[in-house]
Amino acid sequence: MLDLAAIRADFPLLGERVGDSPLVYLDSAATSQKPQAVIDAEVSFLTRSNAAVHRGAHTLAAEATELFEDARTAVAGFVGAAPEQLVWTSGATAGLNLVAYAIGNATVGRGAPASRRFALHPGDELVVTESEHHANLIPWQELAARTGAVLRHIPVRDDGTIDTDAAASVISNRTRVVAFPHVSNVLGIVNPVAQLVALAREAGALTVLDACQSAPHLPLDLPALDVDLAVFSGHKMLGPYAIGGLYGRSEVLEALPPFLTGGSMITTVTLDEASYLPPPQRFEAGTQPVSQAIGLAAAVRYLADVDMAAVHAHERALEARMGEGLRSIPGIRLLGDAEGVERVGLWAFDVDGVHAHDVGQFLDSRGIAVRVGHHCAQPLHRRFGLTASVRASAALYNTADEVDVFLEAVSGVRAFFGAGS
Amino acid sequence: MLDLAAIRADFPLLGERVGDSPLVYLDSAATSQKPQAVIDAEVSFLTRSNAAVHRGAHTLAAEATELFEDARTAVAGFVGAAPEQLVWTSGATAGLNLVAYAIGNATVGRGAPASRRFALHPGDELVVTESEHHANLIPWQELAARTGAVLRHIPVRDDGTIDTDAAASVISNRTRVVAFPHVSNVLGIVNPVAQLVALAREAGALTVLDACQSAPHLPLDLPALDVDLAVFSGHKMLGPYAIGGLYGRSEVLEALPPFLTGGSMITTVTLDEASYLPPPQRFEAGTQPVSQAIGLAAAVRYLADVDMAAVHAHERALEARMGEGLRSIPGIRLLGDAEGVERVGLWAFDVDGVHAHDVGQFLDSRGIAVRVGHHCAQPLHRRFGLTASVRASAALYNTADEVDVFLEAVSGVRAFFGAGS
Amino acid sequence: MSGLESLYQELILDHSKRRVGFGLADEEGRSATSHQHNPLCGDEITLRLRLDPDGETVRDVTWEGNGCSISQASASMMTELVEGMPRGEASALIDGFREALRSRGTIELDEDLYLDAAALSGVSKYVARVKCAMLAWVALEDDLARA
Amino acid sequence: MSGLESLYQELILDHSKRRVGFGLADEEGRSATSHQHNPLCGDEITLRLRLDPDGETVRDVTWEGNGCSISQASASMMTELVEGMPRGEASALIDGFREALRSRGTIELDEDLYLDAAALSGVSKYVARVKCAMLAWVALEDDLARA
Ligand SMILES: Cc1ncc(COP(=O)(O)O)c(C=O)c1O
Ligand SMILES: Cc1ncc(COP(=O)(O)O)c(C=O)c1O
Repeated sequence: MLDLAAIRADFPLLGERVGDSPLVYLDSAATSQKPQAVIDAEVSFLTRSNAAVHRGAHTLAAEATELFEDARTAVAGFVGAAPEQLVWTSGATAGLNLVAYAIGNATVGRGAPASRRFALHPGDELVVTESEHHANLIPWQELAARTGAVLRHIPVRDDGTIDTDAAASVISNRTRVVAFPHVSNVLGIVNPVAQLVALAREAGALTVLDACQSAPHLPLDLPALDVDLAVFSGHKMLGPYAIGGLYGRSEVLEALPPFLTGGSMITTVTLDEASYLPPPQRFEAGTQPVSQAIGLAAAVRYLADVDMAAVHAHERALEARMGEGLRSIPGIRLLGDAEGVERVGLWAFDVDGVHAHDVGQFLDSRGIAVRVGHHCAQPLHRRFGLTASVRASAALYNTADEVDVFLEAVSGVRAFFGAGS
Repeated sequence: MLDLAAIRADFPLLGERVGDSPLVYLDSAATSQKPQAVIDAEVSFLTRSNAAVHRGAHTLAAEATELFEDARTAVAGFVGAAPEQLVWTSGATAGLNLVAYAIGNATVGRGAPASRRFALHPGDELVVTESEHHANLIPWQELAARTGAVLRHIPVRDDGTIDTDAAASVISNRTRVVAFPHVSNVLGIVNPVAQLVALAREAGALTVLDACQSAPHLPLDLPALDVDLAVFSGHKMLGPYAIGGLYGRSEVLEALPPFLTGGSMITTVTLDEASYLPPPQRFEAGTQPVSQAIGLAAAVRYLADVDMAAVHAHERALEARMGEGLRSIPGIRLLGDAEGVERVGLWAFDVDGVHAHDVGQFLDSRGIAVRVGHHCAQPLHRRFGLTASVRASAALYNTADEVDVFLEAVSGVRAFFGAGS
Repeated sequence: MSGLESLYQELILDHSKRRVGFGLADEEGRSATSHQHNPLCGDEITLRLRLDPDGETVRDVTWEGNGCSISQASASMMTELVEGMPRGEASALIDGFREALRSRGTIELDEDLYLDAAALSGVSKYVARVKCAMLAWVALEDDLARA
Repeated sequence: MSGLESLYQELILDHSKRRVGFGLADEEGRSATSHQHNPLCGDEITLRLRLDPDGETVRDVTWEGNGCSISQASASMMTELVEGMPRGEASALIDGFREALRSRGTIELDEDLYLDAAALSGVSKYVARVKCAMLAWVALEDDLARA
């Protein structure tokens, strides 16, 4: 059991009011709130230790470098990885683009001889799922368009689960990459990673996991999941904006050509060519998000102190309460209401006869912050016959009472807008 | 005249000590220190207004979006631009990679029909200078390698000025891009932008300005400089890490294909393809550096309040004092000691018989933080027969007394290491 | 009147259901069609009209699309308002509407000029919803420019 | 002794000028050559040695390169130290050296074992300089692995 009063006291923003109502923040899948410890870690760095890392010889720079590399160890450890398996990025979107562009670069012959294994050839296929966030879809569309590879997708069943039967036929020996979300940001279902990884491995394809919506919500051990690459975003897991992580199996990172180029990722540079450092530095061109890395380290330490298994259990309880409540309100249709699956604490739904925007506005007038729209997952919404939905998403700091306030409000929506009357 | 006592009081870190000595921070060209106002702006956002921007309909999200877009207007205004001409990036390195990759994408047929003008063809040339920071060199090397274009360079004269005579013959009608620094981070000389732009225009080439070392130090009006594109980094101009700006002439940004792809930069997305928003959103995939944008806006407001002309005058006085002092110390060789040029407040130098690292260590023992090494400009160092130099770089918060402490220390270096004895 | 009720006035909820002009007329004989889309929420509208042979009077505005009640009501109110109106007057109303909607609650729409659509004044306090209310008006503006 | 003087002891400054073994011997008859480079500062060293015909004793270490006084002194001291030493013993010294240098001042090098190189203990407090002191030792380790 979490000590919610103590936890909530750590998050200054949760005490805000919206008009006359206390804020009920149910938009953590978009971005989470930050505990004071994260803010303090950044401020303390900026006011006491700030200096360029990996480049200076002076005392301040040496201290800053140490804090920065300690942060890497902490964040890598949080996802079960070794420090040299963690590349800093500006977020999950940047991480997925990094992988797609690096493969593109290998395809045109860049990188060391070991990079050849990533090169795409005519007829090669890239596979995603129908439930993708645009961040794990468009970079692959563009890679396909640049290289002539074919983009295919694994369909989602009516209940929101990934159609693993179809996956077995979509993934073939032409497949070179299988990219998929650990948890979709619309459906909340924990996808069957092991099954998809097994299919990809058999096909000899690279696996890329979008762990944006799992990293903040459940114990994560990326090496144990046996994926080749994975991404997550700091701002969704109590950390700062503008930082994220790309995890890679060492063997994969070592062979991957660079993406962004510039300072601090090179060994020798002439006017004509450059040679590159090993990972993770090879992928970290230019000044890094230093204070943000330190802030993210504080975030994962906070999460680990609370204990991720407890966080997951708490959020599951909230999710169950929310799902049950929503099912009992007439005119509500839940997206991805599969039975017997593991979930994180989010539900997206449609209100019969009331547009998602209006639902959101109605809830906002009661202080309840949810997200409305396509949540950067247009294909998935289209698959369910919608252009928009309402999404309520919880984090460790939400309470059962907040869920009840939310359910109470939702139950008044259709009457207010005169739907179904 | 700046009120230095008041300014210094705004920067908490400047009060730190290194061992027994007060810190003398002369490494602002690597990264600047941040005034309390910048830290406060970020903290206030995170503790009171934090929410996902451009995506939420709730009150908090609407407030956050407004603060975020106000920040864009402020930062764009600081460099003379309109808000829609400013793209957020994670820094200058990311901005330069954006441009190089977008041109690469145009070359393989991505983007709207208007993008074709950027496509590179066999025999096309890209031009940089010999004084480039690796961030404005390697992305062009890689673009050349990917597309078959040829990378050429404009040499630097012995006195550190760009050889504009040579430029006139290097830039030809085969030239498609001319990328150069407004101010080199090693030489400190303000380069003749108008002359280079005129040559590039005549050749029909795109101009890309690296304004990293000018934006923090002198009044900057990018449209008046008439460059097509320009980049700068927040952390070098009193702002947060992990944010920077890409300025573009509207016509150029509108025609440029996207680089990073993902959420918030699209109109319609199907599983097979996506259509893209106009600039600046087209180039801003995924969750943006929201609190950092707000912090950077606070930084440029701070700079504008102090007044950039006054900042420049102050730093010129420091630079002159430093240059004069260094010239009078036996065994010191200044890099880029051209006469009659405009400069920012930095000097890189070599100490005869003492390695740069040892000089840096010696200065550090007296609390003086300088940078030693190749400063991400290996080709330029090689051109001067060096592998490393010592660089002292000032910002608005440095004092003449600090320069004197620095000079006094430098004058003791060779004796300590027994050089020239 | 609470914030929510001032935003969603009876009149607005009513129009969002009545949807005057809903159902796109056949293209034949129409002067212009405009498709507008709000990429942030996926709302869209297609709006079609005819100008009198003299090219000066707005006739037979019809539309189709989906979106929130604000966007639907706004399209409905606007359709009712501009029927039979000289195009110059319609253009002036569009400008005034945009100005009021962007005013953050400082400009009220004149009921004598805007009829039912004046009820949309309250939207201007909700920055995130301004685009919803504007969608149909932007489509009309586009139609007038094309016609 | 100030921090600076404990880092740059007489012995170190002296070795950085004497540079024992400086000047790379001809490749002929040598067992191995290693080139090491510190990308952060551009320092580099090329170190060459010969093993006795039995392959067990280090002989004729020579080197070339440039770098700070710490790196030059370290190469010089090491060269002096390992001349004629059984390879196993040299390897053990390299391991001990690395451990001490990474100890942040908690492990002192034993003067009886490391001779002049023991003066480099102080470098371990300066994290940014540890690589400078290690460069030659890494080259030696590499040579021994290749030889
Ligand atoms: C002239 C110049 N260009 C580019 C850069 C790269 O900036 P950043 O590392 O912030 O991306 C720097 C700073 O390191 C610089 O001084
Ligand atoms: C599943 C998923 N993938 C990717 C992203 C993109 O993350 P970011 O916007 O932080 O780059 C998000 C969040 O928006 C997400 O929920």
